Order: sequence, then structure tokens, then C-alpha cells
Amino acid sequence: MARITMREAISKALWEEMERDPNVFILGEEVGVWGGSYAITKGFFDHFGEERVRDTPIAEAAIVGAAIGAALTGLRPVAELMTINFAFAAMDHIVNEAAKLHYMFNGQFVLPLVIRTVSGGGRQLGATHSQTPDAIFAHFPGLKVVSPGTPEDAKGLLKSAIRSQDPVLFIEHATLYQVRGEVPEGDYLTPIGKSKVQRPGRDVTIVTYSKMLEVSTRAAEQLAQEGIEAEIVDLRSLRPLDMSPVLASFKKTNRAVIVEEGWGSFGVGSEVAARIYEQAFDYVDAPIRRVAQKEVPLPYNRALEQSALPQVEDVIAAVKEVL
Amino acid sequence: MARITMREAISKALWEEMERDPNVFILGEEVGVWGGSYAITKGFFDHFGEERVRDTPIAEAAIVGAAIGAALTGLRPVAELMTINFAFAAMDHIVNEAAKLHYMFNGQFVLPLVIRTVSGGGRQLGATHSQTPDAIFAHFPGLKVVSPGTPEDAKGLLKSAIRSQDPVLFIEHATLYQVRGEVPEGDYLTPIGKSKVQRPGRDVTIVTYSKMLEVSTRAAEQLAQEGIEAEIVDLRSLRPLDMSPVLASFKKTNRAVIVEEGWGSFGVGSEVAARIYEQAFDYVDAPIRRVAQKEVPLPYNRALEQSALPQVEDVIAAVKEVL
Amino acid sequence: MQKAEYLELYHQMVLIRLVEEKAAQLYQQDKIGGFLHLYIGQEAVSTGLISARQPQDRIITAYRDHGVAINCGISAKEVLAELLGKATGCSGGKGGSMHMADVEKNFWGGHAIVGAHLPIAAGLALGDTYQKKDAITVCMFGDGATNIGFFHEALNLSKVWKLPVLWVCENNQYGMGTAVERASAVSEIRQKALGYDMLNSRVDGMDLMAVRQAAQEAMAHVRSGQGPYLLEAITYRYRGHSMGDPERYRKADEVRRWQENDPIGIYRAYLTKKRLATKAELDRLDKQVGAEVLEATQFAEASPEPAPEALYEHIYADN
Amino acid sequence: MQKAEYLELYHQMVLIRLVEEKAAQLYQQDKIGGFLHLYIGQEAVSTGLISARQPQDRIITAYRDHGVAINCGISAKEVLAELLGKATGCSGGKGGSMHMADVEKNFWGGHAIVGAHLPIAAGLALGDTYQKKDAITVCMFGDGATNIGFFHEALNLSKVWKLPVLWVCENNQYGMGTAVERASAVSEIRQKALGYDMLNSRVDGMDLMAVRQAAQEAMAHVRSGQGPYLLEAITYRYRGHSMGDPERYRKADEVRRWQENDPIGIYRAYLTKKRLATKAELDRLDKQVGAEVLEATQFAEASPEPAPEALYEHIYADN
Ligand SMILES: Cc1ncc(C[n+]2csc(CCOP(=O)(O)OP(=O)(O)O)c2C)c(N)n1
Ligand SMILES: Cc1ncc(C[n+]2csc(CCOP(=O)(O)OP(=O)(O)O)c2C)c(N)n1
Ligand SMILES: [Mg+2]
Ligand SMILES: [Mg+2]
Repeated sequence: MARITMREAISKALWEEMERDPNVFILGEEVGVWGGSYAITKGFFDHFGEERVRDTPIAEAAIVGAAIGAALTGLRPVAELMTINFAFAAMDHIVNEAAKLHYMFNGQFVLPLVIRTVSGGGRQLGATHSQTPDAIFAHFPGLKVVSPGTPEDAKGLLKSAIRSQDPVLFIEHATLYQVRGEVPEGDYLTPIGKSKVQRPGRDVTIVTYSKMLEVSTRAAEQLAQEGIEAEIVDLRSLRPLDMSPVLASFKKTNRAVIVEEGWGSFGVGSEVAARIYEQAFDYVDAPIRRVAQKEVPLPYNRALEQSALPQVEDVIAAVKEVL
Repeated sequence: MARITMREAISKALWEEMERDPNVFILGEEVGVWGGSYAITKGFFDHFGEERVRDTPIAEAAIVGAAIGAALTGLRPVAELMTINFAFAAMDHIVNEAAKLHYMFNGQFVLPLVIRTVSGGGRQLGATHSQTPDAIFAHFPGLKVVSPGTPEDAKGLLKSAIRSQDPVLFIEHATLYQVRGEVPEGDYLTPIGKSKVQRPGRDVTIVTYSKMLEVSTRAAEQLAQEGIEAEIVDLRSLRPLDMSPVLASFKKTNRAVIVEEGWGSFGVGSEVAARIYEQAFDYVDAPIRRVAQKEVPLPYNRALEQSALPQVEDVIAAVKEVL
Repeated sequence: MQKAEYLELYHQMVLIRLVEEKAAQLYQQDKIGGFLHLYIGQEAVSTGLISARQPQDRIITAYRDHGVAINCGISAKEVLAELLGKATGCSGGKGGSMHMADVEKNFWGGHAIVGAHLPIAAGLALGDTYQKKDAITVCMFGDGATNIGFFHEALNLSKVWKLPVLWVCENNQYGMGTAVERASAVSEIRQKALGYDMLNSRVDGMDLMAVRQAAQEAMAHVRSGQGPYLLEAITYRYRGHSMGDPERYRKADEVRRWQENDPIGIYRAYLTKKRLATKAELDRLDKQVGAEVLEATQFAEASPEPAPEALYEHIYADN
Repeated sequence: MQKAEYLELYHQMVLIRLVEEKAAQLYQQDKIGGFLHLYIGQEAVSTGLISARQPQDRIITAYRDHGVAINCGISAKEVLAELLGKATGCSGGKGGSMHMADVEKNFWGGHAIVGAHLPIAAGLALGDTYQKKDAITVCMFGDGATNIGFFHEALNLSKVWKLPVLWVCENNQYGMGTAVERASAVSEIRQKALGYDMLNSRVDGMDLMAVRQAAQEAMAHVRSGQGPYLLEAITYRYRGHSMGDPERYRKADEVRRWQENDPIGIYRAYLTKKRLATKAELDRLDKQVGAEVLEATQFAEASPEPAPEALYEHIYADN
């Protein structure tokens, strides 16, 4: 095990997969000469060459569309959308084509395609550049939506995504790249569509993913000092959404808080809460609480922005409410 | 009161608003010479002329973008996107621009803009043309999302949408246009962001909107024959989402079924269920049930398609489960 | 070309025509649902074009795809079965009129979102280039599709990356009810190629032989590795955009004028004039195709519906 | 132009330059967050262009907007206050660097999604046409933005509807780290106008007077009701794309070469050669601007943060 950053973990996964399989290639804005706007592909252009690390025009629909087409010929493209905010410019290709071609043509089309992108606020980028709209992509059957919260999972999940036969939207978080964690050496795969208990506990279940795993973990540590032991379940994939570890935990704690960075309305928390009630109704001891972003377009001003984003204290307060 | 179709009601609302306010104009594909692909604007081109009823190229981003720009100059554009499936090609302009400009520029930009579009499956149009992804648009603060279930509401809500100072996504349903209902004569407004009890009852609360109001009503009529009286609350707007009538009804019935046509995951039912539990936890007598589309891209074959769409029997079964 | 090949092309055009007429009938009988975009009038474009491709070349088009499917070698049986939503249809009854494909025949659909398949076509060509295959991609689309952003992004990308794509615009004068000049800044679509510094040409899309030759030349350029090419075929659809088109946007007269230039008629005249076939031979072929379509219809009607479980098949490819 | 006007343009360019340098400093001090795209090197484009507009003309641009804001008449105070996220900023501290606007000054932003403001610009012009106003819309964007679909849809629409838009491409040679020719099928951006049958020209964007004149001619055409026009200004940004750009894509030498052609230097030479100002006068002006920026910085730093309640203000305009 090595202690590396999320950035290194993602970068390693990509590198190893490209070394392993010549059909894997990268395309996207600034992935080549620049080295990736978040430096994920630094050094790739020099090592793998411009055929396999392709700088594209600013044309998100073409990036995803071309990735789909290349995947249909048997390649394994990893398309990078600089941030998820720009994914809306490729929305049609993500939800109308990538998510549907396999089904619509009765299995004839196979699309082993990864779209890597970056979600999240907190860096004063203003309303158009700070969104965490992960949930809306998870609305569409046919797409897989994955979002890791630890370097270990990032590496294992990205490898699984690249080897998957299906289109996978792989959502990273802009403020997690520096986070360090233990990562097994070499080749390992983390299954897509499996939630995971990241912290054991007995008093309350916190369900979360991505950046909010970090926030929830900090909250849990503070709560532990007061003797409250929170169990944290990391969804890791939003579609398929694996409820088993959530339900197992909930049946033990009977209380849950769901923490997501995006807006709550029609978000992740609603879905998870609705499913817990449906599948573990008899175990509910208190209303489940959702912690989410205030329902405003994120403002530039630092204090305002922070006041809109879910904070450690919000998680703690919600936990205390359900206890 | 006259008994007219949904199509006539929507058409009348548009016509009357255009007569009332010269700043109201229409743009979209085939709205002019053709008369609207769903015949909503039949006769408009001849009466109002090509300046006010503008046929556009097939360019959804330009349609919404141009509508935004025109709205900023003080006009009240009503943009038509032929169906909501094509709204993905304008997604950036809907969620990154229309929903954010007012906030981001601190109130300087005002966008009195309506985007009319058509949701829904059931006509064998295949996976790309049959979606009901209304919920994902409602995820974004700054946008208003309205979807009427009766001709009366369609007229009153469309008029309110046109007179609103905000961008409104107005979602009609492809298979409701022929439905008839009583519609008050002349000018009246139905407020945006107000749910409404469309059928009183005491045993169970059915929360729904748009086409599923019709399906739920048919279910309620059948249930009534067995002595089960369902109260139906029509959301009418998904954002702002008005929970008051839902909660009032639920506090009476203590049981709820939520019926939507789209996919359940990260959908309307999840949000409504999560809020009922949060806001009326002590009144819950049974787990709330969600009725929604099967989680597949809709197939062309008629029987397969129908088996994926929520049917009257599905609603009845869900009601019986919660009783 | 041998005589048999000439006749095979005639056969294809007539087959498309009769399959489409049958489809219109089945639609009226409520046996076909959804939208139905007929190819009648445009047969020469796809027939000429696809006759010029190599087997390794990929074809991709929009929702007006029945003719293209047939030219690619999908049988009338499978086309009609798909229209009826049957399990034996080329997309297993899941795609319908707008979503036909047969990967084995290198036909990559049938795409119903206007212009969305153009970036995908660029990707197909990228895949071939990457794998050093001697294949090109032929991407067909309408005049209306040239106004959407996807067109721009795809054409630009194909030029920047020198991708082996033949872009083929079927300019049938209208996108639904909107005449080209009411929707496009230039009514000669090939002119759009100038913004991408792309070779281009224009051909009479009613003349099978002219299309075939233009396609051969364009394909030779594309195959030579010199990058993409934009070919505009001038054509016309005799029927409405889809079934139930009020056709307020054009006069019956205009349709009649174009019908005088019928692609099948032109090719018949060509074949007889060049003594490649006699009228009697062609009449016999017409009848044969009639029987073929009848048989295909019977096949389609007798075919089974997809099993209910098919609903859950092929959502994902994994496992 | 009167002498005062000549000097005013000089003043604007220097003001932009110094505000940008101050902004870079404040960013390093962590007082500015988010992205910061400096306009240094491109001052002549926006200054020349906007000097040619009438007050009723609307200006709209991308995220590289501080200079444009200043040319439109927003004070350095408000620009710097916005950068610091203060309530006194032109967008109340909610927009930040990329989202500046002042509707009163007919400056319509500051848009951060590449190319997305082009359709909006078409809409602004449509609004003016509809209301029979004698106003044009000037829409600025980068070379990189000409590859996204929004560009295509907007230019096409503007031509079909003969909208009064002056499209201005600031070709600064790169979109982030991607050189024009690596991203665009044509490296002379004006050539894209051919696909829309649109009048177009190219101007040295480092030369204020040249830009001004080209703008005047183009605006006259657009104002005359003959439809849109595409103007390409050749320019260069001396700094990185945003702060923290590793600049692996270009050599220091190239930057130096362009700096020899500094727009402020060129204009200084012009003013002195034409005897519109002496070196001393200009030096004095420089100092004055320095003081102005200092004062503006103090104003910005001393300004209040937005109230916490501002978070919930202006989500909607109704009520
Ligand atoms: C993005 C998108 N917008 C609108 C539509 C609806 N629509 C289907 S076909 C069509 C007209 C297309 O015209 P053209 O490209 O000329 O092809 P043709 O039908 O003439 O073959 C339109 C507007 C669609 N399918 N996709
Ligand atoms: C749709 C979209 N894709 C990507 C980005 C990220 N991005 C911001 S600026 C930029 C480069 C734009 O280059 P250009 O248009 O030449 O403008 P310049 O920065 O040179 O002024 C990119 C890729 C974005 N903001 N929006
Ligand atoms: Mg056409
Ligand atoms: Mg640039």
C-alpha cells in the first residue's frame, strides 16, 4: 500500500490501463500538451503520443459523440469533459445516445466508453462552474454513474469503468484531488454498483459519496468525541444504486442522514431516503434527514458560497436531529 | 365554462396573451407555416405574421439562447422545443444560462421567458423520443418547471408563465392534447407553484401531475367502486414544489402513493416521498409507494412500451399496498 | 459493372419504393406506430452512394432509414418486421422505423435526434484510423441537420483530425415544413464546406448513375487519407415529412414537377437506352419485387412479438 | 475625434492594463478566488471596438471580461470590488471575474460557458429588431469558441434573420493551450463566415486605430440593416490563460515577439507621431491611472461583503 493523492490514483489507473490495453485512449480539451486542466494526464502526451492522447476542439458534443463512435468500433475511449458544467453541452450525446444505443438496437451496439468529468463547488467559480448535478445523470437507465470518495476507490473504479462494456460517467471532485489515502499497488478492480461501509458505527447511518464522504467523516470524528458512533456508507455508484449496505446499516442504527453536495430537490438524498423507507420501513425510528446544498445558484463571494455548501456542522446538526 | 381540449386551451392562452401584449412572440421549429407539430399554433402565422411567429432552423440551443437574449431586451418570448427529448440539445442554455443569469448578475438581468415543450411516452416513438425527464429540469434553482394535467390549468398556468418575470419550462404531454375539460372563458391566471386537490377523498392520497393525473383519476374511479376514496393532489409545478396540499391531505389519509410517468430513480416520487416523511413523519401509517416507469429506455414495440409505462392497474395495486 | 449489377441497383430502388408504399399502408392500418418517414423520391441517393462503398465501409444515417437499410443489405423482411415491432426485426422490435441497424452489414443506424449521429460518425472514422483500417465512414443527413451545432462540431473535428468520413447531405429542399432558404444561411449546402476548408461537390440526387459516380470520386479522396469530403445530393421527398404531415408548406404542383424526374424512371430510361435491360425485363423485375414485398409482409405479420422479458434485456452489456 | 477622445482611449487601455496587473497581485494574495483570465495584450481590441459603438449598442463577451467592462464604462472600483466579491462590485459580488455586467451601460456580461453567449447575442439583436430600435449588438468571443456548436447555430440564425449583430472573434492564437490550427479546420477564423455567406474582415488587433476603423465600417454595415458581419481581430494574450497556467504550449520567445508589438506601445507611438500627445503628457496619464487603480483598490478592499441574506436574493424576479 502506498499513500498517494486522489490525483495520483486516477492518473495511475489511466496510465496502467493504457499500458495494458492499446485500445484505451484519451480525448478531451487540454488533455495532451497542457497535461489536463487538473493535471491528471500530465506526462501522458509525451509517453503515449498524440494518437492516444488527443487534444480536442472546445466541442463537448463532438467529444462525447466521437467517443461513442470510436467505442462502437471496439476501442475503449476515455473522454474527458473538463467539468460537469460543460457536460450540459454534450447532454444529448450522454443521455440520448450513449445511454440508449445498446438497448435501442437490441444489443448490437456495444459502447465501452468512459466519460471522466469533475463536479463540485467551493472554489469561487461562480454559478456556471460550481455545480454538482450528479443526480440528474443517474436518472437515465443505460448509463452507469460512478463517483469515488477515496483514492483507493478512484483507482479501482476507474479501472472497472474502463473495462466495462457500458458507458460510464465517472465523476471526480475538484477539491478532492489533493486528498491522500492508502492505495493498493498494481492492478485491482473495484466493482461498479457496490456501496461500501467506509466507517463502522452503531448509532446512526450516514449515507454519502464523493467529497461529502470527507465532510461526513470529519463530522463522524467530532461526533465520536461526544460518544456518537456514525456508520458511513459510501454509495460510490449512483447508478446502479446499491442499497444493500445502506439497508444493513440502517437496520442496525434505525436512523439515517444522507449527505450530498448538490441541491437536495430531486437529488441523491431524496432517492436514498425514499428507498430506505420503502425497504426498511419497520426499522425507522426517526425521520431521515437530508443535508444538501442550499437551493441557489452558487455565488462567487467566498462566504456566501461556503454558506450554501454543506458543512461539517450541518452534518453534525442533522445527526443530532435524528438521534 | 366551455368544454374544450387541452390543445385548444393551450392555443387559446397563447393567442390571448399575444393579442394582449405585443411583446409576446413565438419562436421554434415548425411553429409558423406548419402550424406547430402538435397544431398548437395553427392559424397563428397567418394572423400574427412572421415577425411574431418565427420558424427557426433546427438548432435548439439557438432557440433557447435567442429567447433568452430577446427576453433580456424586454420581450416575452415563448420558445417551443418540439419535444423535451430535444431539450437536451439546449440543456446548457436552459440550466446554465436561463436558470442563472438573474442571480449571477445580482438581479440586473430579467428573463421573462417561456419554453414550451412536450413530454411523455406511449406513442411508440422509441427510446430517444419518448422520455419524461421532467424531474431533472426541476433540479435547478432559478428555473420554474410547470406541467398541467387539465385544460383549465393548462390555460391558466401558461398565461401565468408568460406573465412571469422568470424563465419557465412549461411541459405539456403528448397524449393529453385531446383530453377535454371545463375551461373558464376569457382571462384568468392559475398561480405557478401551487399544488391542487383535483379529487377529494379520505382513504389515501395520490400525488401526481400531467398525464398521470388522468391515469390516477381512472384508478381512483375504479377504487371508488370498491369503496376506497382516493384524494388526488396535482402538483402542477415541480419547481417551486408546493407541498401544503399534499401534507394537508396526507395528514388526513396517512397513506400516500406518488405516480409519475418518468423513471422513478431520482424522480418526482422520491422527492415528494422524502418531503412527506420529513414534514409529516408522525402521520405515516404505511410506507409510501412510488409508481413510475420501468427503468429501461422505452422500446418501440407497443406491448413492451405499454408494459414499461405506469398503468391504471399499477396505481390501484400500489394503493392497495398502502392501505 | 456487369449487367447483373445494374439490375441489382434497379431492384434495390424498386424494392425501397414498394417497401415504403407497403409501410404507408400498414401505418394506415394501425399496424405501425410512432413516426414513419418514407424515403420515396430519394431512392437514387442512397442506392447510388452505397453501391460505391466497400464492404468495410460504415454507413450511418438519420431516421429516414428504411431505404438505407435495404441498400446496406438488410432484407425487406427484417425491415418490415422492425416496422411492425416484431422480434425478427433488425432491431428486435425495440428500435422501430427510426432506429434500424445491422452491425454485421456495417449499417450503424438509424438515428432520430437530428444531427446527433454526425459526431458519432466522426468517432467511427476515428476508430478505423486508430486501428489503421482501410475503411471509410459514410454519414448521411438532411439539409435541416446542417443548421444544428452537432454538424459544425463534427465537420470541424473531421477536418482537424483528417478523418476518413464522407459527409453526404441529402438536400430534399425541406426540413419538415421549412424550406432550406428559410433555415439555412446558404441554400447551397456544399457552401458550408468552405468554413472547414473541405473538398465538396454537388450532384443530382435523382440520377442514380450520377450519384454513384460522384460517390466513387468522393470516396476515393476520403480513402486516400486526405481527409473528409462533403457531398450534397439534390433530391426531393414525394411524401410528407412523416405520416400525417398537413403539407401546408408546398404546392402539389411542385411535388408533381419533381415526380416527373422520378429516380426510378430516370434509371429505367438509362437502362433501356444503354440496352442494359429491356422494358419487359424491368417490368418482370417490378413484379418480382412486388412478390418479394408481399412475402416479406407475410413474414413480418406472422413473426412473433418480442417476449415480455425482452423489456429488460440489453439495458447494459456487462454480464 | 478630438484630442481628449484620443487620450481617453489611451487612458482606457492603460487602465485595463493596470487593473489587470493589480488583479494578478490580489490573486496571488489570495484575495481573489476562482479563475482569473487577464486581458493584458488584448486591450486594443475591446478599446477600439467599443469606442466605435453608439450608446444604444449592446456589448456582450466571454469570461475574459474585465477590459470590456472598463471600456463599457464600468469603473475600476466596481471591477475590482467584483473581483474581491464585494457588495459594491458590478455584480454584487455574486458573479466574480467571469460574470461582470452593467445593464445600464449596455454591457450584457461576462459569460463563462464557451460560446454560450453567442445565441444570446442573436437574441439581443432580435429584441432590438422586433422593437424597431436602431441598435446593434456587438458580440465578442475567442478563437476557441468558434469550434463549438453554439457558434454555428448563432451565426446561421443571425444570417437567416438578418440580425444586427457584429460578431467579433478575438483570435489570440490559443484556446487555453490549444493553438488555433490544432482545434480549428481553418486558422483564419474569418473564413468561417463563408459558410454563412456573411461579410467579414480581419484586422490587426494590436493596433487600436485599425480596430476602431474596422469596427466602424463593420458597424455601419450591420446598422444599415443588411445583416450580421464577422470581424476577426488578430491579437495575443501575454499572460497565461488563467492564473496557474503551466504554459507548456508556447515558448517564451513567442510571447516576447508579440510583446514587441504591444498595443499600448503602438498607440503611444501613434499619438506622439501624430502630435496628439507628448511623451510627457502620456507619462503623466500613466501615473494618473496608477493613482486611480490604487484608489479603486482601496475602495474595493474597504467595501463591505454582501450581506448573508444576499444568498437568497434574486433567485427569481417574480414578487
Ligand atoms: C434535435 C432535434 N430537433 C428536432 C427534431 C424533430 N425533427 C425530426 S426530423 C426534422 C426535420 C429534419 O430535416 P432534414 O434534416 O432536412 O431531414 P429530412 O427529414 O428532410 O430527411 C425535425 C425538425 C429532432 N428529431 N431532433
Ligand atoms: C463549453 C465549455 N467548455 C470548456 C470550457 C473551459 N474553457 C474555458 S476558456 C477555454 C478556452 C477558450 O478559448 P478562446 O475561445 O480562444 O478564448 P480565450 O481564452 O483565448 O480568450 C476553455 C476550454 C468552458 N468554459 N465552456
Ligand atoms: Mg430535408
Ligand atoms: Mg483564444
